Amino acid sequence: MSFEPRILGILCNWCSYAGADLAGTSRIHYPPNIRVIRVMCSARVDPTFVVKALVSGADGVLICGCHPGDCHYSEGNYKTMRRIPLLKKVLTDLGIEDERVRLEWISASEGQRFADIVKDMTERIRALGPSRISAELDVDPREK
Amino acid sequence: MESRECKIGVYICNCGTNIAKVVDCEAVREYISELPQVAIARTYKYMCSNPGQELIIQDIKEQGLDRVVVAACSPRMHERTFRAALQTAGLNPYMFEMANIREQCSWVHDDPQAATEKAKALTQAAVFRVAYHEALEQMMVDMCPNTLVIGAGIAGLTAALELADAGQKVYLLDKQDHLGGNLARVDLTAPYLDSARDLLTERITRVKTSDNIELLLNSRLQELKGYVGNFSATLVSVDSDDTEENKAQKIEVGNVIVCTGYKEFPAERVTHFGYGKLPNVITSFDFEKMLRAGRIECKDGEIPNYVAIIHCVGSRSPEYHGYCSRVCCMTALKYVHEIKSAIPSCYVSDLYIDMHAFGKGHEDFYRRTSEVKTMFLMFGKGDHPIIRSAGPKDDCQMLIEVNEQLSGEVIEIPADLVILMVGMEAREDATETARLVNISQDKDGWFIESHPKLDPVATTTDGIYIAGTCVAPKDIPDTVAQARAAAGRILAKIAKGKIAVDAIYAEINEDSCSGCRICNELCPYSAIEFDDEKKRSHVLSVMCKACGACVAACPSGAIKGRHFTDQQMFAQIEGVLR
Amino acid sequence: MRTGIFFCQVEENNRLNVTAVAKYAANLPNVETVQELGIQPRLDAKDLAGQVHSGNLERIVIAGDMPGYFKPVFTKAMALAGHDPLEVRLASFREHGASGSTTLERAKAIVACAAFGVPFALAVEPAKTPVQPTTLIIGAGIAGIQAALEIADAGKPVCLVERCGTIGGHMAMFDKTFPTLDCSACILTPKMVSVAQHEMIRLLTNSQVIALSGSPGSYRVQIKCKARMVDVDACVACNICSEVCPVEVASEFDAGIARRKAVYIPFPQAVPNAYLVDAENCLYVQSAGKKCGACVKKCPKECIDLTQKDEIIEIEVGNIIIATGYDVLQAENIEHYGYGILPNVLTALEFERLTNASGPTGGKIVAKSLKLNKRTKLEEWVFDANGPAPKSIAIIHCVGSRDQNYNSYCSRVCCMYSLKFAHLVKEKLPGADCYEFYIDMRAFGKGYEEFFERIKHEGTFVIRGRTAAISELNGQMMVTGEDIIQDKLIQFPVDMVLLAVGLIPAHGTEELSRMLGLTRDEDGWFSELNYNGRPTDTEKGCIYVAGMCQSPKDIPDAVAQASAVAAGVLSSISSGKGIGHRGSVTLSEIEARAKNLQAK
Amino acid sequence: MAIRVNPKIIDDLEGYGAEDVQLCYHCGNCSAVCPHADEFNVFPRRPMRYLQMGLERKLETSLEPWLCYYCGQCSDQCPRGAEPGETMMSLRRWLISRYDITGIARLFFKSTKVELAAVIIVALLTGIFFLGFGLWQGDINVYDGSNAFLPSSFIHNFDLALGFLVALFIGLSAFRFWWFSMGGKSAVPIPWWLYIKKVYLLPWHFFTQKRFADCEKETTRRIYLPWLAHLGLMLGYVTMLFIVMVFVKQLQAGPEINWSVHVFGYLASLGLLIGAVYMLRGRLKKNRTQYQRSHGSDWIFLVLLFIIALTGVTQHILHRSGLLLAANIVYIVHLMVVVPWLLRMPFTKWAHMFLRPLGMYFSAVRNEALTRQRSGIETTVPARKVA
Repeated sequence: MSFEPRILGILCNWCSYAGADLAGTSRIHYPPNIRVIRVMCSARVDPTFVVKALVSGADGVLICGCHPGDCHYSEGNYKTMRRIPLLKKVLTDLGIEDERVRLEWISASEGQRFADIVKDMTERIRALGPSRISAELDVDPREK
Repeated sequence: MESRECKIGVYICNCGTNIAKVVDCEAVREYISELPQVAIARTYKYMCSNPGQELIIQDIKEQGLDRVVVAACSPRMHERTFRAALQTAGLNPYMFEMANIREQCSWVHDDPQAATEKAKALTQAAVFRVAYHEALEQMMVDMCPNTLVIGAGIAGLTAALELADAGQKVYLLDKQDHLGGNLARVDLTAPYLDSARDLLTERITRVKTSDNIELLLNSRLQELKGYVGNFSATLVSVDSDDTEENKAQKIEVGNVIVCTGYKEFPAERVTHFGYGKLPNVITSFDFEKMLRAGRIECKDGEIPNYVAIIHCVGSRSPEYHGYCSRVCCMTALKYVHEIKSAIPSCYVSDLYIDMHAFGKGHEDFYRRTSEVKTMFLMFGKGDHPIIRSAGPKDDCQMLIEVNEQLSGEVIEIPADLVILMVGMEAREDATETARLVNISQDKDGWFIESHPKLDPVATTTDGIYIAGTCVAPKDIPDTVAQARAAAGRILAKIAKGKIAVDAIYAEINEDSCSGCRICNELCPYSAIEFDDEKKRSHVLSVMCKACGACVAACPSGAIKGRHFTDQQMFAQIEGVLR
Repeated sequence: MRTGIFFCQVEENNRLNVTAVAKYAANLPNVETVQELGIQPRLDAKDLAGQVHSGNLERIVIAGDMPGYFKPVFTKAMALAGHDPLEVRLASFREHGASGSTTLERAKAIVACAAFGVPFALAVEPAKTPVQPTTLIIGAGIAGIQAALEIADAGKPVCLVERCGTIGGHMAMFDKTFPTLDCSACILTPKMVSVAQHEMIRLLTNSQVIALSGSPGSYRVQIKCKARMVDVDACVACNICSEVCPVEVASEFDAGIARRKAVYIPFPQAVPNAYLVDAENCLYVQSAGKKCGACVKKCPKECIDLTQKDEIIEIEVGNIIIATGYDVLQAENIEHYGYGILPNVLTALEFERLTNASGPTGGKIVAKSLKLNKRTKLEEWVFDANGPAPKSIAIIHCVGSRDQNYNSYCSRVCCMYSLKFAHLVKEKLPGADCYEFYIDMRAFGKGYEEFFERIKHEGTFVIRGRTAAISELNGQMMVTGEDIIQDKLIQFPVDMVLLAVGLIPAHGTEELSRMLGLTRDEDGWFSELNYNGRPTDTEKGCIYVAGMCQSPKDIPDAVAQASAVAAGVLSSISSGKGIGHRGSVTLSEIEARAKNLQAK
Repeated sequence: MAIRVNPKIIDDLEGYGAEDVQLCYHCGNCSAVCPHADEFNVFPRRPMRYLQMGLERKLETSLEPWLCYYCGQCSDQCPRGAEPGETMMSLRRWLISRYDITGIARLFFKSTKVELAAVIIVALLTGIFFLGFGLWQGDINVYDGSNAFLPSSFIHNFDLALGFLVALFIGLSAFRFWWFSMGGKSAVPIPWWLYIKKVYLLPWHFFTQKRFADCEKETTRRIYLPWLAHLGLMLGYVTMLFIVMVFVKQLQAGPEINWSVHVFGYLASLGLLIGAVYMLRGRLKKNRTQYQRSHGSDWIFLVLLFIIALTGVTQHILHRSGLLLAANIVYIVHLMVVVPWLLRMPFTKWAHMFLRPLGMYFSAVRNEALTRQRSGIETTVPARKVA
């Protein structure tokens, strides 16, 4: 069986989660490799969430928030914008590929964009292969 | 992860065939039912239907479930429905979690096996998460029905009257010794040339005779403490300084409306207009004075033959203010009519950049102005006309040189009197006001609304409202609408009597807090206060909007985002990836 | 005070017998002289000063539809005569609504108040009446939604009536909103959901108000709820019915650039989130049950009932808010822009849907291409996501606005949305040329001017000058216009033309105004009670106007008005007293009150 | 050097019929719809702008008013009712009075009453003169030959003298026209041979009025009637003028019909009558944009022309029918109209017959000069100009 990456999506409630819902109501198909959890604002995304995900077997983490300027909480996404690159820097230093963590802006009307991003990310991670962390820790949800 | 003692009921919706067509709901049920804390797992055709909800209620009552998971459509659609069902069954509504296996699973995937696996993971995540849910209660906070209105211009008067007419107590504060603000300096209003005086007199008479309005003239706000519903304001006389405690007056209010208005752009800043040097170059407010006195004349008492009006003085300019002041175009057109009425033989030229005649009746008014043969001249943005004194041979006092855009010629305009349409700018004390009531200003000094479109009169500080020209330049109808809107917001709150504080907010554990104050600056709602004595921060739950920015940022992990705790999130992550 | 009353008109007004008013005015106390000066009189300040002097007039009243036009000359005359120039009072028939059946009496009252030196609005306050707690809101666009939520959040019942199958109005159709470019759906849909879930809001979509009776504070309203034929509560919006429906018509929500079925949901996030049947196009309904009915059979929840009949309900309400919004001008009326003939001439709303991420092309900006319609076997111009991207786009402002041949007024939002279009074009098609043809760039709001500057920096050409014509030359569209600043006549090829069409009152506005007894201005928008002071009230007690239906305005202004109206409603409910019809106050009452106020 | 605006000009132009020009808010629609506006002559908006600002010098030098045949498309589409077509018409009136050195044109245009009074006085003087002259030297019952009441040789000489006078004033106006627009301080240096190269345009425009036909080009419905009527009227007039100036003897000789001359006379009369009736009817019914507003001078022009044609034809018929006394009386009436008509030629609307082709000729010369001057320079307009 070919490698099927597991990707965690952390989506903000107001724009991105609604955008993902729109992809659903518009029946826009994308790979099932993404699993989404919801936060109120992308600013709630604690770097430890990402680490936790990687340790728990995720091959990639996609964080989505409102477009800059659109934040429901005025400027939460600007904080995310600063925080995630820093995190990525640390992760790269730890040997985790840059592409495994991705930050995107998706509005409530961008169902197609969400699907496209998921497709693209799945392909990239598939090409990258399984995350070293999950391999080393030997976690696999399929074998419990 | 440690397991917690709980009895979770899981309900998987088929949504007709919407979910069941792709996701093997039965397989999901089987998988989930084996999880340790799951007491019961069922599938049903339509969970959102009444029988579906009844099923949950019955199970809670009969099986003693203490937590519920529904795997169905998007929580944005039915989370509220199921929470209500829990409440009906006597369970705290927050002991609930939804898994979105329709919009984000069955509708977007076509491989049944992969979709089923994903549905399992999503449902499992919800189960893991819900195990850590806590019963949350909505808090109700008392609210003082009194309102403080700062600024007694047309906005303040309107807001105060709206509240007072509804029977609420209002404190109307103004630094000046009279009511009316900037509008009191205006004679007629555009575009219908109605009397500004009548408009103000009506409001002022009603304000003065209202039993519910307490006027505080010659006074200013010295301090505002507290939070929405429970503010304590200290007011002092304008001429007292901060040390004179004895003159201070303390009032209790639930809400504050800031309508401090604008001040006119100081024309002397634009040197090439010669304002202050050339005697017959005046500002629009100087001209209003002439109009009220019935004396449109030059300094030497001569009746002007040529009047020139220059738009956008201080506005739409890279050097001064980039924004448009919104009312000057119409005011200028108003002046044209007024000049033509008083001095029919006078030639009026009007120098503009773009004619902003956008409101009701405005375009028609502009056309009327053309009918009386106004010479409209267009100059480019950033390309100012230059005024100089005329020579002895000229039949006029001044000459204005301008690169006219519609003809493409550099021309000279004769003028005996030049009116500068000075724009609006934020008051000097706006920064001080913003600091006192804890709201922010944009780069031009205007107060920032909570949301520029859908919440134009609220601010990010609960209980503080803004209206009129302190938010941005606007004309009278728009100001009046905003003032009433702000009053309406407050009336809605008063009608409820209490302020409901959402059960989801952030909390700081004082023991873990290091007092680093990182969170203080981060909060867009200024909901985090720092206690100087304890050297600890704490969240004013009333003001918190639960975005969680502080939770993620706290280096000591001292902040807990209720309903989005680290534990809950970790459990969910683990569940979704397992 | 010795008073002189002068009647002057700017334009002829045949509805009012000025002489009768003048006769009445002559009998008012302290009135020294009454003069009818006619239309556009030539007034000389010195002559008037002489009259002031000889009559020793201490106060002057100018009466007319727009007396302000003559005020400065009278003020000057007072000053010349050495009298108080502030004692020139205006008796404006237009401002205080002397029109309709009560014209004459109202005009007399207005003059009387001015002669007494009392603002008319103070003297005319109608008696307060007890108010029913429920509020009726007609129209569920952003203004209606905002007002509904605000009133409902205060715990007061609201009945929200909407003509379409969903709430949201025009704002739901937009992609981005100027100047912040935030996504329209992101900010609107949460509000729509709140409306649907609010326990104090009774939502009646697909419904229309058909009759009104009663008095302020206690109106009886008849509402026709058109048969939706789909059970709103049961429908799970699964789309199976729509898949089998054989009928295809232009989608209103997509401004006609995409097609929908006869059983449809206006858009995925519609509220209520349920399908509805368009009876006019449904084969089953039209054939009286002889044909089709496929959806009924297919619906897994059995919630479609094509035999459902319209229903008329009657409710009692205290206050009524009108928020019926606008329509756009029919662009095909303006021949020289070739709309309806040239395929790639689009109206603003069409482009709004084209560029919308949830639109037919998923937000891709493409030109129409010829496609074979399998059903009709004819080639049709349609938008196809794989269609050609336009290389140059012209945006024409003031289409049907500021033009006495169409609408003489400015539609207020077109400049800004046109600039927004330019931004979207530049964002999505970086290589494309974009031209804005404008007359005056009306960027007046907060952040608007800065937005204009930004668009210029993005490389959009702004050309002052209106395009006169769009033509086709060998299959290539050409725009012709004058570039006024450059002093050039220009004619160049473009692939797409966007018409910033002007706004007109929503259809049915006239009917509604008649039903409610409200006046409209000459352009058809609802008249407010007082332009400056009461921009959201009307002559009728407890009836308010909010948003576009009063005149064109942008979202923040519409929202502010909606909140303002909510304030009026809440104020009346919480004090238990609503304001009655202004027309119910008699002349003698006004006179008496004015006298009384003057004495104070 | 900045040009001084003159707010008073717009008041002055009002007398010439430019009543609504102040309403223009410069959307540029008119110039864009005008079939004759081109790269070098952007109008009607620009002349309207000069007029609003009172830039007299700019107006004096402009040729644009002469390029306009007043098809009315600009006025139809004007969003503000500023009547660009009427403004161009008024500018032509104003320009005629500017070119005229005597100041008579200005008097006439400003006051229809003055013009009418002048016409009546001249008509009466003419009547008295010819009646006295005829009675003194001939027999009122004789139409031609010796002892004729009004001998054709005398009329011929009289015509020539009158023609000379008219030509003198027209020539003066034409010279001033050239001086304002092409010579003098004109910014465009024009090589002399360009005048020769383009001279063919003078007769071309004069005799065909081709550009009037072009007016209709871009409208959906092509209607050439206004052009045909205008052309018919003008050709009839010119032919008649020519016959009267050169062949008056043959014209007056009779009673047999001299077809070689008379056939032209008949055709010309027909052209005049039909053209005049068409236009009078149009102005009365206001059935086209250009007939919406009629200046006093327009009425005098058409009515006099109609009377001239009518009396001319009547006189001819009477002469051929042998009613010689009546013919002579009508002849006097005819002359009473013709003389003031001819005398006022250089000072009224009539002058446009020469000035318009001249303007078009000048414009072509100037355009070519400008093209030569500009060639090789890239234009800075964002849009690509399509030839």
